Amino acid sequence: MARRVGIVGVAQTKYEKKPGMHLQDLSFEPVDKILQDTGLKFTEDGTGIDATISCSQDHWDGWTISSKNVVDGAGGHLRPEEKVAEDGAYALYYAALSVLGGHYDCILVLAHTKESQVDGRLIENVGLEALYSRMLGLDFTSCAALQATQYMQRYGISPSQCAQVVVKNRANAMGNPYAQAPEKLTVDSVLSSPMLSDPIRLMDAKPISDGACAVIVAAEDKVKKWTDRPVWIEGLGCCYDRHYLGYRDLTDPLSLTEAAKRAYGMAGISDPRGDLDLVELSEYYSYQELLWSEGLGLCERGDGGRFLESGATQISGDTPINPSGGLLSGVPVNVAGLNRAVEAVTQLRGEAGKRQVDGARTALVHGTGGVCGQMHCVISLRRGL
Amino acid sequence: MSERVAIIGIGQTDHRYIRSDINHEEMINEAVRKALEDADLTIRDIDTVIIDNMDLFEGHYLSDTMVVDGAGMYLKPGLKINTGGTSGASAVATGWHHVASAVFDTALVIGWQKQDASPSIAALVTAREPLYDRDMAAGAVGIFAGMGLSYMMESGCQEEHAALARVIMADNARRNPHAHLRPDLTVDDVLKSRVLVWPVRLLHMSPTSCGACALILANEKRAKKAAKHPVWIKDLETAHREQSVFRGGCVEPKPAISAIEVASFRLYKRNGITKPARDIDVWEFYTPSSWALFPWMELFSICDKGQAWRLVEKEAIRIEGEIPIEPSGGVVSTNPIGASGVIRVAEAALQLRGEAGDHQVSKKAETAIATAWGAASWIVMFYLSKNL
Amino acid sequence: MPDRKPSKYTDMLHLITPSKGLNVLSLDPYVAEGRLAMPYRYFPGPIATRFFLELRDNQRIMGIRCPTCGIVYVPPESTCGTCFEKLEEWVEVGNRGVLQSYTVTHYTLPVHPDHTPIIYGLVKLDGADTGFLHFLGEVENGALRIGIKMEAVFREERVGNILDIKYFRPASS
Amino acid sequence: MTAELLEIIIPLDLTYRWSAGPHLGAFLRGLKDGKIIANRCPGCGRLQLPPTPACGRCHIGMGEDWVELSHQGTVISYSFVVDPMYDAGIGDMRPVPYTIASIVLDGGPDVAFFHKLEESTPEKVKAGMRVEAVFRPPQEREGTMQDIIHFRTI
Repeated sequence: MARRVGIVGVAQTKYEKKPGMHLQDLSFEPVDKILQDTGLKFTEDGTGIDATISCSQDHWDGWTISSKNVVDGAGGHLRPEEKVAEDGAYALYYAALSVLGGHYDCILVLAHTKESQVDGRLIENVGLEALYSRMLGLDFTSCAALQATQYMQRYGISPSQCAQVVVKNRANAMGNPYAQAPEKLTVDSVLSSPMLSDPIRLMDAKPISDGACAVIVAAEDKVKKWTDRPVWIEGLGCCYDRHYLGYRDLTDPLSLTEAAKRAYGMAGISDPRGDLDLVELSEYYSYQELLWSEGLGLCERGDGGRFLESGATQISGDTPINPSGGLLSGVPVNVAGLNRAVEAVTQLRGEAGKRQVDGARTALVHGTGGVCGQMHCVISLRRGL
Repeated sequence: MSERVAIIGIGQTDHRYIRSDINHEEMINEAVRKALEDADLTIRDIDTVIIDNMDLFEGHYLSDTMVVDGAGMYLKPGLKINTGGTSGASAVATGWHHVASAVFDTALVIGWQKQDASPSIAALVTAREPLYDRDMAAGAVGIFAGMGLSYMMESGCQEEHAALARVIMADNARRNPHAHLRPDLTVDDVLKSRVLVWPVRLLHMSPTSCGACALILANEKRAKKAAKHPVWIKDLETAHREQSVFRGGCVEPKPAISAIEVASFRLYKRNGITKPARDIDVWEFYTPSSWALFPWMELFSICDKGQAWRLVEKEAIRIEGEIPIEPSGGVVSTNPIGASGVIRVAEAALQLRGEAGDHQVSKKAETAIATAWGAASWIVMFYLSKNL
Repeated sequence: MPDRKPSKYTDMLHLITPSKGLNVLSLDPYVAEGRLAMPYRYFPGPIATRFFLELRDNQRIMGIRCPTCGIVYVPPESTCGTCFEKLEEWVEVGNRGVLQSYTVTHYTLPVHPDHTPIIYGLVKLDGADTGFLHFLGEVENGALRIGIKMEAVFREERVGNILDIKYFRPASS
Repeated sequence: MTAELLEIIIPLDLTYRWSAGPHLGAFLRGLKDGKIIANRCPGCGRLQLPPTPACGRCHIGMGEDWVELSHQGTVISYSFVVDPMYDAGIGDMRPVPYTIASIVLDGGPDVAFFHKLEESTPEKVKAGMRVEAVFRPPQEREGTMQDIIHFRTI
C-alpha cells in the first residue's frame, strides 16, 4: 500500500455496570481521556483530528440515531461524523480504509454500549430474521447453543475444555485494571454454574457490561509526529456468512477464515501461529474461543480444544489468546471489537502491566457480529520500530 | 492522491407508500439487480458492499445480516452505516473511501427503507432524549415551520411561492417513474392543503415510502471500461451539528453558522467553485419540506439572501430552467429515509449521464451537487462531474 | 381467497399493553424506567407466502431449488445466497428428517411461546439440503442425539406462519 | 390460486432503565424542586439546557457550574400536534391535540427550552409571545419533565 495507517493513541473505560452514567457521559469519557493523552484537538487545518467514526446501535441505546449521544463530545459539531452500525472492529476497519483513501489523515474512532439498561436477549431476538426464526423466541445464546452442540459433538470438544477458556480468561483479567470480572476460577466452579441453554452455562457466556473505548488512527507521517510508540495497521479483512442458521455449517467459521485470509494477505502473514505474538479475539461464549482459533488458522479444524489444553494460548504460551481477559471478563457488545484493538495496542506498546506478553511485536484483533458469528472482522497490527 | 472514484451502476425500485407484494430482502434485490444490469456486471464483479438503513423503522437489529443473500453480500466484505436521515449519503461516502483506499476496485452501496412496517412518526420520535423531550416532541414539522416563518419575515417571500415550489416538485415527480407522490397540483391545491403548523401544510411534507436504491462505485481503471459513461465523485464533505442545542423543537435561538454553509464553503473552496449557480449545472437537494428549499438555496450560495423565492417565482429551478433543482421531484415527493440519501446521488448521476429520460434537465449537465440532510441539520454533500 | 387489505398499525395495538410512561426508580443517581414498544408488520413476499400457505392449508413443507448449485432450501428463500440466482423451482420435501443439532433453553422470555420446556432443534428434512430451525417436542430425557429421525407435528388451528408447525418430535419408526 | 396477503406481526417491547447521569440528573432533580437548571461551559461560557456532559464547541467536560433560569421566557417556535400518533413510550396512542414550543428562558439565551403551551388556539400562539412555566404542586412532582404542566401565556 502506498500509504500506511497507524494508531496514535487508545483509551477505554472500566467495564462494569454504570447506573450513574448517561450514554453521553459514557461515550465522552474515553474521548476526554484520549484527547488529553495525545494532546490532539479537532482541527480543520490538518494539524489534528479530521473526522470521527462512532459505533453504537439504535436498539441497545434505545435511540433512533444513537450517535446523537456521541456527536457533541466527539467533535461532531460542524465536522464529519459517521456511525458504523456494527461491532467496533468494523469502525476501526472503516477508519483505516478512510485514511488509506486519503480524504482524511486522522480519525477518532469510538464505541459505547450500556448493556445493563435493557434486556439484551429481546434485542437479540429481533437480530434474527422475522419470517422463520424470530417468532420461535430464539436469542443469540440459544442459537449459540445449537452451534456449540454441533461443534462439540462433531469434534469431541468437552465442556471442561470450554470451562478452561473461562478459567484462563478470568485469570488473565486479574492483570487488567479495566476488566469487569477478574477471578481465580476452577473448571468445576464453571461447570457448576447454572445452565442457560445446553451446553452453555452462565459462566460460559459473557457477563452483562457497560463501557466505551476510543482509538485515534492517522496517516504514517502524522503517526510518527504524534507518538514515539506507533502501532501500524497492516492487515484488514472482514466477511459476511449467510444469516439463517440452517443454511450454514455452524461448525465451519467460513466467514472468519475468509476475513482472516484477506487480513493475512494484506499483512503478508503466511503462518498465523508463528507470525502473531498475541491474539485478542471476541469470544461471546467459551466455545467460541476454540472455534475462532480454528477459523483464524491458529490450529487445525476441530483441534480448538487440544490447542487450548496445550497451554499455547496462555500469556506465557507461544500464541497468547486474550491476555486482556477477553469478553468473558466483561466487555459490552459493539465496544467488544474496538476494545480488542485497544488491548492489542496496549500490549504492543509494552504498557500491559501484569498482563503483558513479553516482547510482543505483532497482534491480531478480531471482532464478530450477528447470530452465531455470522460476520467477522480481522485486523493485524505491528509495533513500529 | 487517492484513487479516483466513479459511479458506473445505478438501480432503484419504484418507491411507493406500501410494498405488500415483496419482503425487504426482495426489495433490496430488485435495486441491486437493476444496478448490476445498468453496469453490465454480475455480483462476482463486486468487491465489497456497504448498506444502510434506520433500524427502528423496521425493527430489525443488525438488519444487514438478514439480507446477505438478497443483497449479494455472501462471503464478501462489507458493513452497515446508520447516520439517520443522512444514512444513504454516508453509505455512499463509505463506499467512496473503500474504493479510494485502493483496497477494493468496486463497491456496491445499498440504501433502503420499508416504512410500511411500522408507524414512522413513532420511530422518528425515538431520536429524542427519553428523559427530556421524547414524550412531547412530534416529528420534524416544527423545524420547517420555524424555517418558513423566519424566511418569510426576512425575505418577503409569500405562501404562494412555497406552494409554487411544491407544484414544481410534483411536476418533476410526474416525469420520474420511480417517484412516490406524483399528483397533478396547482398552487391553489397546495394553499388549500390542511395546515400542520403554519406555514407548513400537509402537502409541504414528504411521504413515508418503501424503496431501495443501489449504486456501483469503481476506481478509475474499472470505470473507464464501464458499460455506461462513468460519473465521477470528485469530492465529498460531511458536517454534523452538536445535538445539545437541538433538544425538543430543533430550533437554535441564536443560529450559529449552519452545517450547510460550513460543508459547502469547504467543498467549494477545494474545487474552485466560486459561483455555484454557474459552476454547478444541476442540484439534487434533500428537502423533506418544500419550505426548506428557499433557505437551503441561499445557504448553498446559489443566490444571495432573500433571492431564492424570486428564482422559484421565475421558475428558474424547473427541469427546463437555468438552475434546475431536484428534477427527480425530490424528497418531498419520495422519502424511503434510508434510501433517500443514495437516491439523491443516483438521480444527480443519471442527469450527468443524460439518462434521466423524461425528467432529464434541458441544459447541458456536466456537474452536479447531491446532498443529504438528517438528524437536526446534519449534512452530507457530493460534487459529481461528468468529466474526470 | 380474496386478497385482504394490509392492516393499519392501529389494528395491531391490541397486541401491546399500554403503560403510564417514565417511572422514576431513583433520584440520585437518577434512573427512570421507560419503554420502546413498536407494532411491526412484515409482508412475507411471494416465496415465503407460498411456504406458509402450504403449511396452513396442506400441512406440507415445501423447499425451493437453486438451478445453478442444485441446493434445496427449506425453508425457501427468494435468492440463492451462493449463486445470487432468483429461485423459482419448488420441491416438496417430506415431513421427516434428521436431527442436526438441539438445545434445551432453561430461561423464559416474553417472546417465548407458552409451552415448556423450550427445546430448539435443526432438522434436515428428507429431500432438503439445509437445516430447518424449529421447536422440538415430546422428548424424553436423553432421547435427543444428533442423527436421529424427527417428524413434524402441525397445529390444529393454522394461520399461515412458522408456528403452524407445532414442533418436531422423534419419529415413530 | 391468487396469492393471499399474509402478514407477520411481531411487536417489539423493550424496557430501558435510563440513567440521567450527573448533569441531566441535576436538571431533573431541579424540576422536582421547582427549578429549571442549566450548566455553563467553562470554555465558552455558553449555557446548556438541559445540562450536558460535554460542550460541542470546546470538546471539554461541562462540569457542574449550575445556573438557575427564570420560569419566564419568549416563544421562538411552536407546533400544534393535532394528528393522532402512536407513542412507543406508552405503547398507546398519544393524547392529542396539544401545542409544543421552543422557549428562550430569561437568563438562558443560548438554547431553547422545550415544553407544552397551555394556549392552543392558533391565532393566539405566535413567535415572540411571553410565557411562564406552571409547575405541579410539590407533592405531585416526581423529577420528570411532566413536573411542569405547561407554559401559560403572560
